[in-house]
Amino acid sequence: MRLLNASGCLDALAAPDVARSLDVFVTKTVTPLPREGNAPVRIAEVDHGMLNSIGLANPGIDNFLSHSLPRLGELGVPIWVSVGGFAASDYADLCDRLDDCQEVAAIELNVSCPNVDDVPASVGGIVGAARAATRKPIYTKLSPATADVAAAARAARDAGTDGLSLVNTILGLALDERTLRPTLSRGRGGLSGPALKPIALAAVYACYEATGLPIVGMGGITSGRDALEFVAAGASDVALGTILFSDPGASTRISRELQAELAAVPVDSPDNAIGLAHAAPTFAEGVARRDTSLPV
Amino acid sequence: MRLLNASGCLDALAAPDVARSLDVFVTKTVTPLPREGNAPVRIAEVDHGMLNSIGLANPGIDNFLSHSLPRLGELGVPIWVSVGGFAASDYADLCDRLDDCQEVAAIELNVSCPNVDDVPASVGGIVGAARAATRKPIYTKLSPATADVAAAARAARDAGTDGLSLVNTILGLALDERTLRPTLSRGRGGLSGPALKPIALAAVYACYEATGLPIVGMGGITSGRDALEFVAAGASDVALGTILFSDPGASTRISRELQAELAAVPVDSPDNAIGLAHAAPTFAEGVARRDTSLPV
Amino acid sequence: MKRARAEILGTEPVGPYTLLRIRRGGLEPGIPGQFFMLEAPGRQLPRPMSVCLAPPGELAFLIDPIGPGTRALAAVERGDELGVLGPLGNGYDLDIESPLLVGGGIGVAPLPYLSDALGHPPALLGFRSERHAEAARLVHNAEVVVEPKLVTEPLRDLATDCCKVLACGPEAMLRAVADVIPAAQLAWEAPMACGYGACYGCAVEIDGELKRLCVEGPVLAAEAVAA
Amino acid sequence: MKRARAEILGTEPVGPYTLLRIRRGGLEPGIPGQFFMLEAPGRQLPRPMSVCLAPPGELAFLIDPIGPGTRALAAVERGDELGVLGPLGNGYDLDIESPLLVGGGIGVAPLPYLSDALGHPPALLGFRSERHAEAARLVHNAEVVVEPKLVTEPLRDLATDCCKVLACGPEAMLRAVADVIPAAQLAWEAPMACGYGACYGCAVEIDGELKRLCVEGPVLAAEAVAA
Ligand SMILES: Cc1cc2nc3c(=O)[nH]c(=O)nc-3n(C[C@H](O)[C@H](O)[C@H](O)COP(=O)(O)OP(=O)(O)OC[C@H]3O[C@@H](n4cnc5c(N)ncnc54)[C@H](O)[C@@H]3O)c2cc1C
Ligand SMILES: Cc1cc2nc3c(=O)[nH]c(=O)nc-3n(C[C@H](O)[C@H](O)[C@H](O)COP(=O)(O)OP(=O)(O)OC[C@H]3O[C@@H](n4cnc5c(N)ncnc54)[C@H](O)[C@@H]3O)c2cc1C
Ligand SMILES: Cc1cc2nc3c(=O)[nH]c(=O)nc-3n(C[C@H](O)[C@H](O)[C@H](O)COP(=O)(O)O)c2cc1C
Ligand SMILES: Cc1cc2nc3c(=O)[nH]c(=O)nc-3n(C[C@H](O)[C@H](O)[C@H](O)COP(=O)(O)O)c2cc1C
Ligand code: FES
Ligand code: FES
Repeated sequence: MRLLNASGCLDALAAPDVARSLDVFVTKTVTPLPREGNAPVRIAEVDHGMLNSIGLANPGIDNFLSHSLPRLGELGVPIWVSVGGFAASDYADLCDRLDDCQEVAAIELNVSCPNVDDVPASVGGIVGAARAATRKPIYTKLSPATADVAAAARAARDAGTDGLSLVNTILGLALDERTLRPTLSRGRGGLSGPALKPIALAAVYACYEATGLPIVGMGGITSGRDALEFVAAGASDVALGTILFSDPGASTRISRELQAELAAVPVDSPDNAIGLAHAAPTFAEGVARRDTSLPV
Repeated sequence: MRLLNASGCLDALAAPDVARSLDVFVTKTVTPLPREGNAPVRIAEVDHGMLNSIGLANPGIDNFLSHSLPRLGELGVPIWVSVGGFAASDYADLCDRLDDCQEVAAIELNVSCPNVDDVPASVGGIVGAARAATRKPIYTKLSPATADVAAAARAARDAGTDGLSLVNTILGLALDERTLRPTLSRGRGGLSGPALKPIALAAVYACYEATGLPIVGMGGITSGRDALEFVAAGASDVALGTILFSDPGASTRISRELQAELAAVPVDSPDNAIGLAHAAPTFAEGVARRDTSLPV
Repeated sequence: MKRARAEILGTEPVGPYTLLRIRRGGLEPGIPGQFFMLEAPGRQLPRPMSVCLAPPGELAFLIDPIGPGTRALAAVERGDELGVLGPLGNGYDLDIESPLLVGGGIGVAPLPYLSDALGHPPALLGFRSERHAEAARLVHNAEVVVEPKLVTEPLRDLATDCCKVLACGPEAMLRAVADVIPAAQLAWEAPMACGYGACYGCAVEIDGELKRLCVEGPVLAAEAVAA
Repeated sequence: MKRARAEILGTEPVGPYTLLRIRRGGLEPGIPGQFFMLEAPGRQLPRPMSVCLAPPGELAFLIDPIGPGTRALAAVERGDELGVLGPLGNGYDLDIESPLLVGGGIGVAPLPYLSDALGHPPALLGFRSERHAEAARLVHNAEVVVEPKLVTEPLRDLATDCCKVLACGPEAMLRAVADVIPAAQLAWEAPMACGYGACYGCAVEIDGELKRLCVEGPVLAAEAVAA
């Protein structure tokens, strides 16, 4: 099990030490052209999480390749590049540009950003186009804002994705304490943090069952216990997002906490806990100590 | 603005006093045939809400009409009947059966229960069939688990719904503290409570903008401030769900708190706060006291 | 049912359990076997707890801290206030001759109040360990067995049809009691979100159908529950 | 930048504001105008706060309780611990002649530390009310104006190019200062989730492009900000 940052939640060049504390650094989503992102205000706190409407602010693939990537390569941490576009061909072009870069360990397809108006084409179409353009491992990042996330996961698998990143944010709204108008200039924004956790966990659980693909689990992880639950639900790796804003040292703390949690399960390594939530009842009952008294 | 219970969160026959504390009582969803619901365990607490996988346990329309409805009629509270099925024709039949019942003030179409396997047909098809079957006011209850809830709202409006109920639960997962297996027998269940609030608020905001229809807002409302935010986002009425489990007296408390909140806005009645979040900036700035120092 | 904010008069350890005492105020203690929903500080949902003791002006609950809710309840402090709702559900039928109380583990919780109501009839209590067995001191006239010994062994000899059994405990024990004494009254558990019939979360199979335990029970006739 | 859990040494009211003092421990106070991200107890995100004073072994922050985060910070108690991260961003350029400090409202926050660093140069402070003006006592050698009078009036006479202006305050004031003194150094605000360049939430228009205030600022040359 590896500990990653969630895309858009860490700039390795602004905070190299934080990036080095991770097993993999994932870039903010890179698009074909530079984007300033949405107008401020573009973050807001809510009671059990936060909203963002950054809108894929990024230098564009050209500047990324010429300026950012070489410096990222010097970090000594495997680099995953998150890419986003508005048509399958955008994704294909981006993957094609990245295919020869030896600094790039894998590509994450962000087909799920809630903060851009043009919704990208079908997941299958995008993944297929990307698959044809690169031999790098592809992780497809899905949105939980769908009636059947497992269907999207199957489409991605059938089109050739190597893994899934689950989940992206889901649209939420916050109103200003005094004006009652949306805090974010754009109105709605993507909800992340603890409020998202049960939804993310459900997506990981369903997609693991539906595809058996490797999954990077994320969504409201703040503790080793949270990380363990994502692994048990089916994640082979986990990513930290919002928690990094309040605790840049979260990865070290969470790995430590995870070890303690594993001892209690008891399982010797995180990898042996992958999919535990799907284990045969017999095993689980073995783990459970005391019989509850539900007459069923 | 009226205060309702959220469907499935109150049994007026088991707790008549609580029902009488509301402006409208909404029944648990009634289906064509009786349903036992899903096997226990079917509720679980999560950090900022709860999950349920009740699965539309209900006596079926025949028993409902013969036994429940007459007794509900004696409560002295307007009755909304929530109906659910698995095909447009089910909804049409249910609406047809209810059309002559003078105890029934309105019908809520639950097209969004996450706890039944057969997903109902298209929203437009269901609403159209229901519309043809009854002259009663129809409120269509939508799920937030979609990339574009406003599109579903438009479809419902175009098919003739009189209003919208927003939102139903969204699938979540909880793992048992010790066994790491799903707490619910069914695995995933519908997330409700505070964690759902920003998502619900966003759905109300988007659907108000898209349709201008009357909206019953719900999702994590626990205080008068929460109720005010739903109204500002565009709800003309609000419903209480999960909060009723821990506080059966919530409606009285929340109405009191709402009055205090209105005085602060300042707005004289809840109805004058409907859609305030969409008001022209000028107005909102008028409400805002102090200029912040964002250089944009 | 009545809802109140009740002052906490104190907590004391009883073996691994915690006895939580609150000011009764205007609350009725109800019939033994009935329960209250207690606010679990910091949690979303209240937790069902049987009335354990009802001395004048007080209500007491015996809590087994097994998870977030019960741990939060065991950690409350004297002087704090707690939202409570009750009494709820159906208690034991007390109109019986020569009762015998049977409890297992935290299932002992409703028995002290039940014993007082019945004039301290004989009781048979089973526990997982000597430490858990400390809770037996709350029940007059009790015979105690500790695992590996089970209450069902002495029960076989004692309770033919000489006496009426009123029991509370883990599922396995209740099922065993039901086998030996079909006429027993058994208090069951289920996860509960509301305790007053609103959520349908507490469904259990009763007389062959899923019904709400908080409405039909928690005390049920042994025959009512499928074997 | 360094992260630590710092002990709270105390809080005291300063007019409507709260002065929060923490143990410095291994933290660097940084350059005046730099800021720290302070954990806001019970909230999801930390809040950016300018270093107000840096006496030996301490760091002090002046807090205007305007919302959930600042209210939570103003309510912390002596002995509590707080997660803090910093110093962050770019402070004022101190290598200047005859400085003049200008502050408006809570914008006074960074000026006491800045004044100490510059040997107590003259300062011009504007406040909404006499009560808010109590904060002026934290800054040596300060002239105070209270609304309806605005700092920009005396500023016109005082600061031709006789002196270099270092300012902090609400947007309207900063823009007015920029008009009068294009060479001024201005400390701006933006909502910040991380404070160290990770979230891109603090974007403001700098030299015609949206850039991260926590990385490029918070202190910027007046020319850098679009009129
Ligand atoms: C009518 C009624 C009356 C009750 N009276 C009492 C009472 O007087 N005293 C009392 O202590 N409890 C009583 N209970 C049980 C009590 O309500 C539950 O134990 C409590 O709700 C659990 O909440 P929790 O958040 O602490 O644990 P949960 O999070 O609900 O469960 C925590 C963990 O404990 C495990 N678990 C579940 N049940 C048990 C168990 N029985 N033993 C060990 N682990 C278990 C679960 O697998 C889970 O991992 C009663 C229940 C009912 C329905
Ligand atoms: C680099 C930097 C340094 C800062 N230094 C300080 C400092 O030393 N002391 C200090 O008190 N603050 C300082 N601030 C501002 C402070 O960080 C914010 O006020 C704080 O984050 C607000 O959080 P909140 O949750 O309390 O309020 P929020 O929930 O963020 O806002 C609460 C309400 O206040 C309103 N609001 C927004 N800004 C203002 C305002 N300026 N006045 C009144 N209402 C407003 C909003 O409309 C909202 O309704 C600094 C900001 C930055 C970027
Ligand atoms: C400020 C911010 C910016 C984000 N930017 C991106 C992005 O550029 N691309 C992407 O795929 N996800 C982005 N996300 C989503 C996160 O990668 C992650 O999926 C989500 O935040 C859930 O994880 P968390 O709850 O741990 O934050 C962003 C999230 C936040 C909070
Ligand atoms: C236990 C439970 C049962 C529910 N049953 C129904 C139902 O039968 N029909 C329906 O439309 N919604 C049902 N819901 C959803 C609620 O009506 C409501 O949409 C949701 O809980 C969000 O509101 P809340 O956060 O205030 O609970 C149920 C919710 C809960 C918690
Ligand atoms: S606990 Fe809610 S219906 Fe029984
Ligand atoms: S506050 Fe996060 S990038 Fe500036």
